[in-house]
Amino acid sequence: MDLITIAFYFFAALTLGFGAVVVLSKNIMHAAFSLLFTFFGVAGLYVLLHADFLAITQIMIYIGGILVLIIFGVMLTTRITGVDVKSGKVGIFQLTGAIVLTLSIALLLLFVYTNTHWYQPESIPMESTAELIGTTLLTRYLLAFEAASILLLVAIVGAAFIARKKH
Amino acid sequence: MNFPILTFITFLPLLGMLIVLLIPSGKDEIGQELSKTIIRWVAAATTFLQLILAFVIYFTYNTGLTGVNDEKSFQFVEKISWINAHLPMIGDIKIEYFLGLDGLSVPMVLLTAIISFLAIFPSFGINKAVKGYFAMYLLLDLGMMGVFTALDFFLFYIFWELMLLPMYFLIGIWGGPRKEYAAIKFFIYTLAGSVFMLLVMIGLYHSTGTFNIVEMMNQGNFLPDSIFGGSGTTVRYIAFMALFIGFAIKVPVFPFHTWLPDAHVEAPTPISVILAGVLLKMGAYGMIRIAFPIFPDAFAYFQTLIAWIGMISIVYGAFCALGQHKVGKRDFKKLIAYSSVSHMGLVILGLASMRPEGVTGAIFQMFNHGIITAMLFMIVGVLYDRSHTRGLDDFGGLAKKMPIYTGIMAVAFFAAIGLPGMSGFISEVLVFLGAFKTFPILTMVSGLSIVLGAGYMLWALQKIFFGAIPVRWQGPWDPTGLKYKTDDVNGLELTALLPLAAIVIFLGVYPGPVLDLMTGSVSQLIELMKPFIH
Amino acid sequence: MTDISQFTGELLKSMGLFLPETTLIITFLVAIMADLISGKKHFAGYVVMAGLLVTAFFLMRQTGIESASFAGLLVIDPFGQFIKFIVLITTLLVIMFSFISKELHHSHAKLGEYYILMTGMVIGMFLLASSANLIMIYIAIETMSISSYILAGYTKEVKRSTEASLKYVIFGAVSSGIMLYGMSILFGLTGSLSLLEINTFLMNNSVESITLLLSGIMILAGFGYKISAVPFHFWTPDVYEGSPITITALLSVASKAAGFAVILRFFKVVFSAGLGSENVAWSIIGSIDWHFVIAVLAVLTMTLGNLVALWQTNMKRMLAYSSIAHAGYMLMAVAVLDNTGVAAVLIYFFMYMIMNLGAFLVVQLVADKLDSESIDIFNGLGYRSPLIAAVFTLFLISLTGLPPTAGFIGKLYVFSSVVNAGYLWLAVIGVLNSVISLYYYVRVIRNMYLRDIESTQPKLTFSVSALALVMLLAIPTLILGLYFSPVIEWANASIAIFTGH
Amino acid sequence: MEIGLTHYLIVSAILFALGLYGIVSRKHAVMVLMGLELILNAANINFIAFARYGGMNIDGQIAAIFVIILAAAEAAVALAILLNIYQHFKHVNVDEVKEMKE
Amino acid sequence: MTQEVILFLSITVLLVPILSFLINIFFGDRLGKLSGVVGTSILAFDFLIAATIAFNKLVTYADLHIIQTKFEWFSLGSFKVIVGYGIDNIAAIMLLVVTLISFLVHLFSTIYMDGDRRFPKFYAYLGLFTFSMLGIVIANNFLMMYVFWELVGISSYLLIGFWYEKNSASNAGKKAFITNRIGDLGFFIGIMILFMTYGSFMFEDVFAGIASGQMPFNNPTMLTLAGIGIFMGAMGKSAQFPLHVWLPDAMEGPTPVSALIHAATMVAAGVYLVAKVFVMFTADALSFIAIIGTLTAFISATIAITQVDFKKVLAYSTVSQLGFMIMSLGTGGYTNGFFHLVTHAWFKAALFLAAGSVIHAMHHAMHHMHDHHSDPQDINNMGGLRKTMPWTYRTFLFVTLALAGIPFTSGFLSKDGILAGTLAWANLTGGWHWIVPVMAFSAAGMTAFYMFRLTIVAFHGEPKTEIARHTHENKLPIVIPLVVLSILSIWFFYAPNPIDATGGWFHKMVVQPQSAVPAAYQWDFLLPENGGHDVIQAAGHGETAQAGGHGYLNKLQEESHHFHYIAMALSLLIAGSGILLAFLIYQYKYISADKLEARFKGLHTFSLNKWYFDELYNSTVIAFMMLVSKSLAWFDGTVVDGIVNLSAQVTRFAGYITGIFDNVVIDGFVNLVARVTEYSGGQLRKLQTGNIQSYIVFVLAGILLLLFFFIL
Repeated sequence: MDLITIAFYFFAALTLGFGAVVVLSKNIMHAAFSLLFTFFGVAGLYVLLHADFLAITQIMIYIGGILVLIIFGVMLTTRITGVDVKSGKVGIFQLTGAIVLTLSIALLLLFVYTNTHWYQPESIPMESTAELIGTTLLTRYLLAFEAASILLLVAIVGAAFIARKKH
Repeated sequence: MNFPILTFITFLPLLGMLIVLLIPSGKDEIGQELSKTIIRWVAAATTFLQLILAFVIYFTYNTGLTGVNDEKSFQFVEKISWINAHLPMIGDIKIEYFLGLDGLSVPMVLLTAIISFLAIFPSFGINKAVKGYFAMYLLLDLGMMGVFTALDFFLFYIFWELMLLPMYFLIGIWGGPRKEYAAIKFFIYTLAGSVFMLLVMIGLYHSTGTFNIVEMMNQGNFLPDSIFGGSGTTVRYIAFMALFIGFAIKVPVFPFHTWLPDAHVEAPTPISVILAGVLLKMGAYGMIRIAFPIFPDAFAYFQTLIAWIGMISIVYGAFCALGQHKVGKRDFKKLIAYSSVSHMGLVILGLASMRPEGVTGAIFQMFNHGIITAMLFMIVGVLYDRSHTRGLDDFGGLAKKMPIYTGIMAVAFFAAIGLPGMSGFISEVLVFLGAFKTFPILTMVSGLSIVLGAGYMLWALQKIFFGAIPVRWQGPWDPTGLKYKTDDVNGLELTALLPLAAIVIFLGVYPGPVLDLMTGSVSQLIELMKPFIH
Repeated sequence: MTDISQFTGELLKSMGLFLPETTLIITFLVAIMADLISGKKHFAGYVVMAGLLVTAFFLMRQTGIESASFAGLLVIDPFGQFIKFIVLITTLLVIMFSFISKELHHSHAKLGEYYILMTGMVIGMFLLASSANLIMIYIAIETMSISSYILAGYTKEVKRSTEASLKYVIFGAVSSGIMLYGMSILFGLTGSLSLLEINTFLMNNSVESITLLLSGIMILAGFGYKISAVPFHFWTPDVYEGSPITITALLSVASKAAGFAVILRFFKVVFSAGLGSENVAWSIIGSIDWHFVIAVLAVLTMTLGNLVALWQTNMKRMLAYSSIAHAGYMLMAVAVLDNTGVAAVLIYFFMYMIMNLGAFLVVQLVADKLDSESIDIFNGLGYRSPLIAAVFTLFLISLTGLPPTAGFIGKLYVFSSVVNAGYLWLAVIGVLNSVISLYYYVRVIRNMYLRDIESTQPKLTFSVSALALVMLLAIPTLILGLYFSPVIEWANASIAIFTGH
Repeated sequence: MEIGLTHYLIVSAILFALGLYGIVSRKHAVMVLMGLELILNAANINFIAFARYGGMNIDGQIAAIFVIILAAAEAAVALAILLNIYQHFKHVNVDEVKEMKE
Repeated sequence: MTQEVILFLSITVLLVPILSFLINIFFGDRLGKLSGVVGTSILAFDFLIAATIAFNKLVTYADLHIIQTKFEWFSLGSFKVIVGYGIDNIAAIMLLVVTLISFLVHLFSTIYMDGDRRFPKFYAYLGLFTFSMLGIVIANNFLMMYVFWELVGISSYLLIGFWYEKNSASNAGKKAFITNRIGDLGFFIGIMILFMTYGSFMFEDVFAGIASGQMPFNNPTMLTLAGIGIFMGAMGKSAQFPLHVWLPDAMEGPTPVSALIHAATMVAAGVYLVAKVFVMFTADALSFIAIIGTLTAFISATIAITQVDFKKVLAYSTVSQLGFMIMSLGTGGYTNGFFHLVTHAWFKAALFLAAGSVIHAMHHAMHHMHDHHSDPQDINNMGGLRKTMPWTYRTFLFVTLALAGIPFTSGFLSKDGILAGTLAWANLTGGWHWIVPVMAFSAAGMTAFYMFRLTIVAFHGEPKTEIARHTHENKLPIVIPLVVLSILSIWFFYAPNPIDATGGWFHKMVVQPQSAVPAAYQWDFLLPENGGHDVIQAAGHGETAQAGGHGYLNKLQEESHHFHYIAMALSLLIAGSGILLAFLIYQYKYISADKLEARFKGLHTFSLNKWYFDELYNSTVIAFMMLVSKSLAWFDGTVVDGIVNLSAQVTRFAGYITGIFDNVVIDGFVNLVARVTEYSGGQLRKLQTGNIQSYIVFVLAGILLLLFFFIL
């Protein structure tokens, strides 16, 4: 098997494995850290899909930003002193419902994915996409770009307001 | 007729209502008393003006013109385009403010004016939230008058629903012990019926492009592939049934009548008078104005069913009235309510026969029943004001104590039995003669109601007026501390009762004045229906 | 690479069309500055109001324009303009409500962030109303949602409010997550993000209907969450009850309007093979009968909304379910998927906006005065403050859809479009639902008038501005019930949804 | 055999299912957020996979970028609200936060 | 006097009594005693007008069948309701009868009703009654006949229930009115059938229509049914067999009322109606009428034998005599039937007035004796009144003879004619029809027996009680009517020959009209004798009718002439034995009444309790009506409304299990749908658990369901 398939299976295993850990582990801290490796796995997949710029942004923002935020969230909302760092499971009824539902959705998606022929015209992969992304971002998707900036501003103002202690 | 008399007669109560609302309720005791009397007299004046207009209409109405399905021969027509937007995308909308009268609606307008004016007098007895009462009273009057004068289905529907809310308040606030139940029951029943009417209205609008009832009547205006186009299709039958049920709930007919006894028992006297006097007629009027002429093929298809429903209502109502003295607390109003079900069943039978005498008899019966039942309820009101009970067992031997009252009561009771010399007799005879040709057996069975009617009316008469006076009312002071004023009918009540008695007797002897009004339109209606009836 | 000069020319044209949104962004920024410098509680509010009025002015000048902008990301058309006007009017009114809301005064010294976030939300709604690109829709929904998550939890010290915002954030995030996944599948199927291109792709080559259905339903989940259609409505009662009443009003009208706008645009542009916008009926491509899907949603929404509303004792929760029911009525008109349906939705929305805001305002005023939101506080209101009671009766009657009121005209048009399209069974269910709805609306009227008649409790008096605001909403409810042709003509003019051909 | 589009789709489907399960089955609010991030990542994989195999158009990647941005904003706001809940309820167990119900 | 004047007079004769009604109603209190005088004088004036009309009709216009006019009451556009009034021979005679008896009763009541608190009201109601009775007499169409039919019913209701303090009086009034109403229902159905086929109410149009062979629903049995329907009206009013129960109870009313209404006029209206529309009855209808008449005559005669109440005996005798008249009409004896009506009117009125004077005397005696509890009407308290009330006794005796059918009295002429007629009829029809004459003769015998039983017990022998001893003759206004009426019962007024009435003016005037029914459906013996000179007086076209001479109209008359003497002998024999039996038992007490009673114990109690008719009706028809109405009222009260309450209980039970209700204030919600919606709303709200994760589970489930729903 050539290098690419090995890399694919490695990164896929990485993401799915640690994704399962995130979801199933009792301890919230273990979940948070395993999330790190999941994001790495995903970044790897991006590289295989010739989305190199994406992989970097994934690492920078997801791991650098969101993961840190989540870890902060975990630490702030669980009493360090208290032993109970673990996060208990939800009631049985809900659990079984959840399992059944997620399995059926997964199967459905697999079934759908496997036998729809997707829009796959022939095209040769390009080396670096960064330059292309940059230009399209500022030309065709300019408005989306600006809207995203407004969204971020709103998020900052809102988050700051909510998190601020009463003055 | 350049002076828009119909707009005046319909929207006069609105003006009255605004005046009533603007009258400040007094601060102190005398102030409040003063404002109450002013409100009462404003309401009386408005309805009196309305009565004068009604008489002007009556005298200037030309009985020659027919008017049921050709617009030119309607009278007092006022037609202004109200909403007329040409909308390229969704198809233009044409709603007209279209009022007009013909033989079918003139007697009803007259009846409404008379009843709403005379019902003001028993309303003087109300002194709880008087301003609210008379505001709602006049709003109800607006709704009723509008229904009878509107010829545009959209306008008809607005007036039809408009009278629901005031009626809910009038029963709900000033009613008897179970008033809330009766009020909400009335509201839900009528709304459920009228909501299907809305769908049919929309369907008709889409198939003819207009809300004008008169234009809907001739098949020519139906667009070729429209929902209600053609004749005899199941969709038309469903539409007719929806309309019929919507109106039947108001009449009320057998299966949908359970709201009437509750509404009557709980409503204050003047409201029972209006409810029985006018509101029940709106159902029957709706049928002859909208349901039958627009779907004549469906009418022909369901004709026997309608006759059966009429017959069942007549006999069922009579038996229930008769049974009143065995079941329940023998409430006098409940007895009259069931007799109304029976009398209105007669109207349905008359309409189902679709013969000249039958339909004229039915409309005349609507007019007479309005007058007679209004009188009956006022009589109950007079008793109720004095003794605060309506149970039949609480009275007896009143003939000795209240002779004039007994005289008037006799006229009302005998008219209700359909005694010759009173108007009830003529409409009953006409309906039976008309219905006999098309439904001989049904009419014979319905004839039973003449005997049963005599049964329960005379029983009630005897319970209250003859026999010995119960101990309770013997002395001037009855032991329960309730001063039972047995003084005879006072001036106010007389001014309400005497005109009604006079109308009943006059029309009994010579029914010409009211009958001539409707004959032209009835023959036109029958001409319209004849090709469909085999 | 697109040629830079040709791009700049096109950019300038787009910027010209983007004027209303630009003014909004400027107000957003100015409001932040204003809040920093000024000490007064409502200063930011006035700034935002001014900004909104200017936006309205620019929006007015855009009537009749139908064109894409920003390389197909946004579409400026009369339909979008109508929705934007509704959003503007609602926000202006809600800001006025907030000026007189006691609930907000208790919570904070300055309401700066409140108004800023509201502007953010309006920007989001404006973008959503006219976006024609999957990602643009996602961004617009996210902007709107994030600002409304925070606004829902604005009165931080109230436990209910924070709980509301938590539920709202989780439910919202999950729904938009699912929507995004659906979008990704649709992107996979058609290879493009812009609705117009997806449409052309679907027209030319056939696609597995199951996958299209799966992606369509997942996207519909996202939109359904926004207009709180059943089964995506679960957040509505808790959030409406928890968040401050002014925000509930905003959510129940403005965000719903944007939601309906995106649904209609999505189905019209993506699925209909209609050439232009002149022929009335849209012929739906692909084998999926979307009429029936939306009709089922409509029936579920109407029926559940009305049935559960029967049981409510809290006024805000009852109005929450009533707004779900009204969403159901409008979905009926959407299910018809043709021009009359769109017109019916627009007309119904305009009437719904007036009567719903009116109802919320009265509840706000009474709740502020009597410090409780239960239905029983309305006992004897008819005699304690006749004007407010009369006006509230008018709003309730209009919500039921009885004739002389605006609500009736809305319902008339919805039923008319449904009957005209031949869905009699749907019309019958709708009609029965409005009879059920009568019961819980009249129950409030009953409390006001039939209970505690000529009550001895003290008379309630309200400030002049409050009364003026109430009358501002009451008069159109009655007038539009009788003379409603201006609204219809405006709605008819704004049927045109730009389909790029 | 050669890695094709479906492989990536399968990975994204599984990740999506895991994310959903994470949200629904865990009590701790942060756990829900993690589940949410997984779902968004799944969507991103989809976008980029389709971009690569669907004629190498760049739109997919741009969409992914925007998704990442928005995920960040959302996480920030969600955590802020979580803190607020923590101050009130002294815990963040989602299934115990139900003051308001029928 | 021209026809127009007669018509004008007949309208005035109708309206004059209404004048008395109005005066006494409105100004009664002020008039007080005077209202009696006013009433009587108005009636006197009315009698004079009636006399002139009758005289002119019977003399100058004897040959003209009917003087009549018609006018439009109201029009229904395409169709006009035509009514009118007319005088023919029998109307003229009836005018005389009604106005004279009414006048005499008015005179009688000035004394009898003296002192009653509502004296003016009594005269008002009498005026109303006379007005409605005259309306029936001069009506020449079915509608007007029906209108006055009901007005007579209501005035009899008012008069019977005059002393409404007594519950029994108002019950009797109600019973009378409802029984009449049942009859009127049949009458109205008959009218409807005729109106539907012939399109007019006027007698002449209907009869012309029948003559032209047009049948209702074009089958002849329907014409018979119409005939029977019309006859039902007569049965109601004239208290024929099934509907006779109200007449004995009507004795609750004051005696002058009984005299006027329940002896002479109102009850005769039924017979008059049958006479008036005689031409439309088919053969079957006639035989139905005959049977009903015979049954009534026989049954009420048996009941009259055992009655103890003075007025009850007379009441049952009236029912029996009415049975005779109906039987006579049924058996084709048109003239004899009507003749008996007229003669019966005089002597029955006299009998009742005599009863009134006896009761009045007993009242005074009781007042005198301060004994207020014994019954003034019970004949066992009387006896020996012959000496104390000579004039009443003499008139009473003479009219009893007339009633019993003793020669030299008008009763003999008319009853004999009827009996001969029945014999002839039975002979012509044969077979089981012989029952009719047998019953007729035995009824005649019983009449003689119970009348003389009454006279002996009441007048002869020694006064049985103190009260009887203290009775004394009444003042003139009571005695004069008695004398006048008894004079009118002498045979001389009707026919010169005391034995055979056919020669008298009465038979010449009242000639049997030719039936309009097509020959196929008529009795053949009623068909005109084509041999004899054509004496047919075609109905309704007003041709001249030749004075009878001795030509017979039809075979029946010829036959009854043969049977005349046999019938006379037989009736004399039976009447004589009846009287003899009465004397034996009561006067000379050879056969003790009690032993007889004991032997025929069963029969006696059976007859005493009026053949248990009242109990029979109460237990069947009325009980059935009450049961139906009670169950329907219960059904309506509980079931139709109850669907709501019933289901409310069920759902409330289910509701409580699933959790505390919202305080649903209007609990009994109006209909099943409402309860179902409320119930299902309750279930749906449980979805709203408040837990965000369950929400998301539901969303996912929703999505999956939608998907599967549309995929499959």
